[in-house]
Amino acid sequence: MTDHKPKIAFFQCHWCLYAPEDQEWVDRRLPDNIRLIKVPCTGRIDPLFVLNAVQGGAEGVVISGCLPEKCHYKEGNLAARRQLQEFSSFMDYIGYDEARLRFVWLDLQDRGRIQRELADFENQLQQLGSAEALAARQPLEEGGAHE
Amino acid sequence: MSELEQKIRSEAERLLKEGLVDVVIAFRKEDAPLRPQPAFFTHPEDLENLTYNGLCANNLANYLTRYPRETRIGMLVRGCENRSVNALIVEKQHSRENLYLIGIPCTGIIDWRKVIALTGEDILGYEDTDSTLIVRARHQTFRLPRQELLHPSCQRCVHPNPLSADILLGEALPEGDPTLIRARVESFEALSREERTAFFRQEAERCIRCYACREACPMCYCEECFVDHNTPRWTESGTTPAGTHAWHIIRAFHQTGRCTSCGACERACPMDIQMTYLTDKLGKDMWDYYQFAAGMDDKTQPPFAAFTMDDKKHFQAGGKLS
Amino acid sequence: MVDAARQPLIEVKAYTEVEKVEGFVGNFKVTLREKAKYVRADRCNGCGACAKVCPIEVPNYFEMNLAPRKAAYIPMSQSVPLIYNIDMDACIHCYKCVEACGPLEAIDFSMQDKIVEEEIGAIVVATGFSHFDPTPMEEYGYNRYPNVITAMEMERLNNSAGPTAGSLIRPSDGKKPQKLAFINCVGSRDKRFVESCSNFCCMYSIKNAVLVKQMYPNIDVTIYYMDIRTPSKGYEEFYNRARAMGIHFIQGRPAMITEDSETHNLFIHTEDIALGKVVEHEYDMVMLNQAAVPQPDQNHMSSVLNVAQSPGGWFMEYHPKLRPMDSPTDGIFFAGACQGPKDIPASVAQGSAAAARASRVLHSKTWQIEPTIANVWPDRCVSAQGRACGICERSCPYGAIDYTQGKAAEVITAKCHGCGACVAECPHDAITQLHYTDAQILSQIRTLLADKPEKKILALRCHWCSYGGADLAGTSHFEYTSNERGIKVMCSARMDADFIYEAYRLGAGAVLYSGCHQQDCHYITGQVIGAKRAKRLETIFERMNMTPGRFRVEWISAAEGDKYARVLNEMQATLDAMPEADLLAEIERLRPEMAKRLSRLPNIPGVQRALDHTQVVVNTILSREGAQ
Amino acid sequence: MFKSGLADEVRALPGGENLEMCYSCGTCTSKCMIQQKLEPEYNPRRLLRMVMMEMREESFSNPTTWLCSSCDLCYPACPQQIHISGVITAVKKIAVQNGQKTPLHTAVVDQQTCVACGLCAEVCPYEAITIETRKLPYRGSIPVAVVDPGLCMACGMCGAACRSNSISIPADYSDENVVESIWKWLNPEGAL
Repeated sequence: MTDHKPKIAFFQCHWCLYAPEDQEWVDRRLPDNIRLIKVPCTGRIDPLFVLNAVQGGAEGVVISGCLPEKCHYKEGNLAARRQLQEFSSFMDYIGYDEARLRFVWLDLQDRGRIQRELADFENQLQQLGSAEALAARQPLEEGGAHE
Repeated sequence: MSELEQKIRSEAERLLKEGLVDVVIAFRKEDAPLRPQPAFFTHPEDLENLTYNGLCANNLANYLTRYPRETRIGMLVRGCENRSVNALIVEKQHSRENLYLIGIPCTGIIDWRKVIALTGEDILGYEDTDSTLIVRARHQTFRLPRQELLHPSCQRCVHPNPLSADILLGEALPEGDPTLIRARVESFEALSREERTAFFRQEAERCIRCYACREACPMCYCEECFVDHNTPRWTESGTTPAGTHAWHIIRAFHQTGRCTSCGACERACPMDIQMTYLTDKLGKDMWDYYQFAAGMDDKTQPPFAAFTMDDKKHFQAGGKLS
Repeated sequence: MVDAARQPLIEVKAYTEVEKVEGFVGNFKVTLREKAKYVRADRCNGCGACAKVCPIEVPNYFEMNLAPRKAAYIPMSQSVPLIYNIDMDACIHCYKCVEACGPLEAIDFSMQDKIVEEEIGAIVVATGFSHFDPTPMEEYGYNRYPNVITAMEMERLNNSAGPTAGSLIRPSDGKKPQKLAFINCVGSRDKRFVESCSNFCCMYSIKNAVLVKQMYPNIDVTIYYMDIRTPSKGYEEFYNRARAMGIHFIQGRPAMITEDSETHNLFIHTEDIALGKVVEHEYDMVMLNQAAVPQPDQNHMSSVLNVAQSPGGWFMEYHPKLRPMDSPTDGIFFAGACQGPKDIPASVAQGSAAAARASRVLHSKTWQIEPTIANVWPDRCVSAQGRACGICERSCPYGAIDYTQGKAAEVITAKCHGCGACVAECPHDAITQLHYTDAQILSQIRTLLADKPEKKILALRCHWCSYGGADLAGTSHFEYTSNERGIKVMCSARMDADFIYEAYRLGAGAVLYSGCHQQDCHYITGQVIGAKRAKRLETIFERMNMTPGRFRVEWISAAEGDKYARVLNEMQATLDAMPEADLLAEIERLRPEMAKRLSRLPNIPGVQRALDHTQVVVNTILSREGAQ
Repeated sequence: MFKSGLADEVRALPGGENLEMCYSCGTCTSKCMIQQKLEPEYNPRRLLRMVMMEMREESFSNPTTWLCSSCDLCYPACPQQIHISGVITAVKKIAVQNGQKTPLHTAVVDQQTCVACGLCAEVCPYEAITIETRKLPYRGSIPVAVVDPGLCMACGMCGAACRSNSISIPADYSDENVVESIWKWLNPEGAL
């Protein structure tokens, strides 16, 4: 195992963390290698968001949402589950390991679980090594041209 | 002129003369050999140019979205085209009442590239019969076995007959073998992760971003494609690896539950890039999880338009749901 | 209890189940199953030597499974009589206990359950209550979080004879809790589980809080409540004392408990109603004050004793205010929480009252009952002619009718309460009821509808509820139509279909069929019988195409005077909305139909004579000035 | 008899029937996510009380009326089995009828690129989207998706489902903002 801290894009549904401590930790004390991207609902996550994160260089993507039957927007996470699960299985089909996409469905009473999930996922990514299936996007220079 | 061609022509003539439709979408005789072209007949007298044979490669449903929804359209439909039309009706792109579908059981589309590979480019004429394609080249006449010349998508075709045509010209054909299309996906799935990545990269990175696949696809009718979007810029627009990867992934993914496996994208591709292995995988998933196949009727919404609590039965098994 | 057992006239039968109760007041025949204890009561001296040597340990139910007990055991240390018992489900037949018992030879593995029959004069039921299991309330995590306990578990943890010898510890790590919360109304006042208030839990949680606080003044105790209900002598003062001691009270029903998975501390999430803010507090241990629920075998007991159950499953009393300790069956009385949640003073009061009521039975040579009993005309009963019927027996809520095919049905007078269900149900008009005979009621109907019947609304009311409702409407000065004409019967079960046909035959404008709400029925299931018949009639009249609203079925309690007035006014409005010619035409159209259904009426003994006599009255009415 | 007031209006609407059954235990408020994470003033218990007390204007302008997303976490917990979101939806309906506007950034359709495939209308949990014919500059009279701001709760499902990126929610969670927040982290030097 290496000491490399993999970059993780962490999409969090606005509502899934019930305990104030957990939300506080996610908002302010996330390690540098994890980026929090808040969305109103997992149903808001366009597969293109995930692809952008992956091609931008994130080595793993975590999507945390409410339990399927307890969606804040009635059934947003059900739609997300269909679309994003199919997307991840499709990415796996073309060689991008679906172990790099993790869904965490949090119950109201899952106090302190998100920290464990993220640590576990980081561990998993370290074991997987670096991701090479997809080409990374090149940043634009000032003014919009490619380097 | 074949008997079938004659039937199509007289049906089209009847539709136009009786004023039942404003336009008939079909094929006309080619300017270049082996390449009959889509044509839009508005006057009965134009119909003498109408043609139909196994080399008519376009999916005519593609042109449905180019007309306003009020236009009454007569359209030549084969099995896949009929399913594409159904899928478009589900997506409210035209109403069924304004469509008159002239159905033809399809014996498969001949891949002109395969023909040219055997005959060379100097072709004077050809004749498409039941089992053979007779090609008259400058120096030689070729009698080619038809089945081997079919486009791969057509060799795997499951539903060659139109499902909801207003009139069916010719005898219905037996249904195809559904395991062929699955076998292709499964054999790709069976490859190692590295082999799959290598194949995908090899195919995608040849892309020249001409978007011929998009233009040929009946389901790609967006006013503005995500690749052309500026705010935000979803992906690189040049022929960089990252850009071509994103294009092929999302183009296919946007077809989930909508692609009817007609293969028009591959036939249109100037770089001969394989694409149906992507869309077929999505189609197979939709069937396995939701018993949904695109275009089988013009009412059922595709799986992404609905969702149930039971979905997890399919998904949580993978172990990545925690 | 020990005193009671010492009384020469009291026999305590422990470990005994009631299998069957037959007979009637003063003459019950009760079948008992004396379960085998495998220890002979006449030899055991309660020394406990058997339990000491017994190698088997099973969870102790009395200690809420917080401690073990042996397979040879007494249920609790204060058991009366003090006789050991061997749990055969757990016993491995090592016979160590036999050895330990030695010369007493009290242990007898050959014992078997004994069935005994006893002659009993009166029965007092005191089967108590049980506790709601909060496991289904996921939000509180009982059985999932180790430090969430129930009130009964708290009771044992806090008891000096309990499994911890009275030291309060929390289950997850055995440490003494520093912050303790009690949640009231767990399962009670909750339509999802137990709708009613469990009566004593407010006081109960205050008591527990006070006990804890007295023992460990440094513990922080908080009680979460929706309302504090302390409506008895000295209770409010006790509540005040608890507040003075520094016990916190937070008004607000906690929505959820979450747990820190490492420390097993609990977070209670609630809205503090007084602040209007959501607060979250951390506690070491949380006690859930569960609802009181009927015993799990209450349904079974209710069928054994033939007593009804109120909504919620408790045994139903004869009258909630006037006879709260009597069952509807004479000679059976209730004491304590089997009849509804009660605290100790109320249970003791009811127990004493029940004992006094029971002793009335025991001291009487004869027993007076209400005179409105049913009687069978044996010559009219088809069973006497050998036909199978038994409708009367099936309709009787009290099991007071003895039916054997081939013999005329017989009413066991001592069991009959006079609801009249059998009288109305008998298809051959072979049963009559004292004071409410068909002849009497039909004469009343005929008289009331003598003049301008199409303008009248005939109201059939049951004695206990809708008659009271009509009464209340009058005493409260609720205005309602003066065209109402009321007839009282004992129960809606007595409202024979013939009465209603006769009313319409005579040309009544409308008929009201009213009685108690189902749960209030004075005659156990009389209302159910009446309601079934009303439903049948509604269908019949619908098929006859009668204008809707001319026949109306309403359940009106004695407290619903306003409803009685409203219903009558609505019926009047229905009649007013109908052109008179239409109404008269409809009455004429339906008259032959009604008459057809009444063809057998004159054959009922006494009816023809009574109606002939009534005609005199009717003629008198009609000869008055202004009459038709 | 009382004059028919707000409470009666609410009770007359489907979902609002059980309004008066509330005995203010506060379970709904403490179970509510919105109260916890978005708006401390959010309080269904108090809104129900306000409606019962005929506080019309206060009820209409109360954040509770507008922010409830009908997630129904409170409903299974309510000991009186009041369908609280049903009551709030009824209040909201009356408020909309009285000309109140939602404070949410509701979904916006790009009418120039919308192809009216209807997927957004299918996935919308609030049935806030309909396909209607509109006369548009450059495109003539064609069907496009139309959002009812009185029903939309700004969850953004429509945006994720739309293939042509023609519908999205504005402000914080717009496509641009989400993607930019990914980019800024991945490549702080240049944009992607």
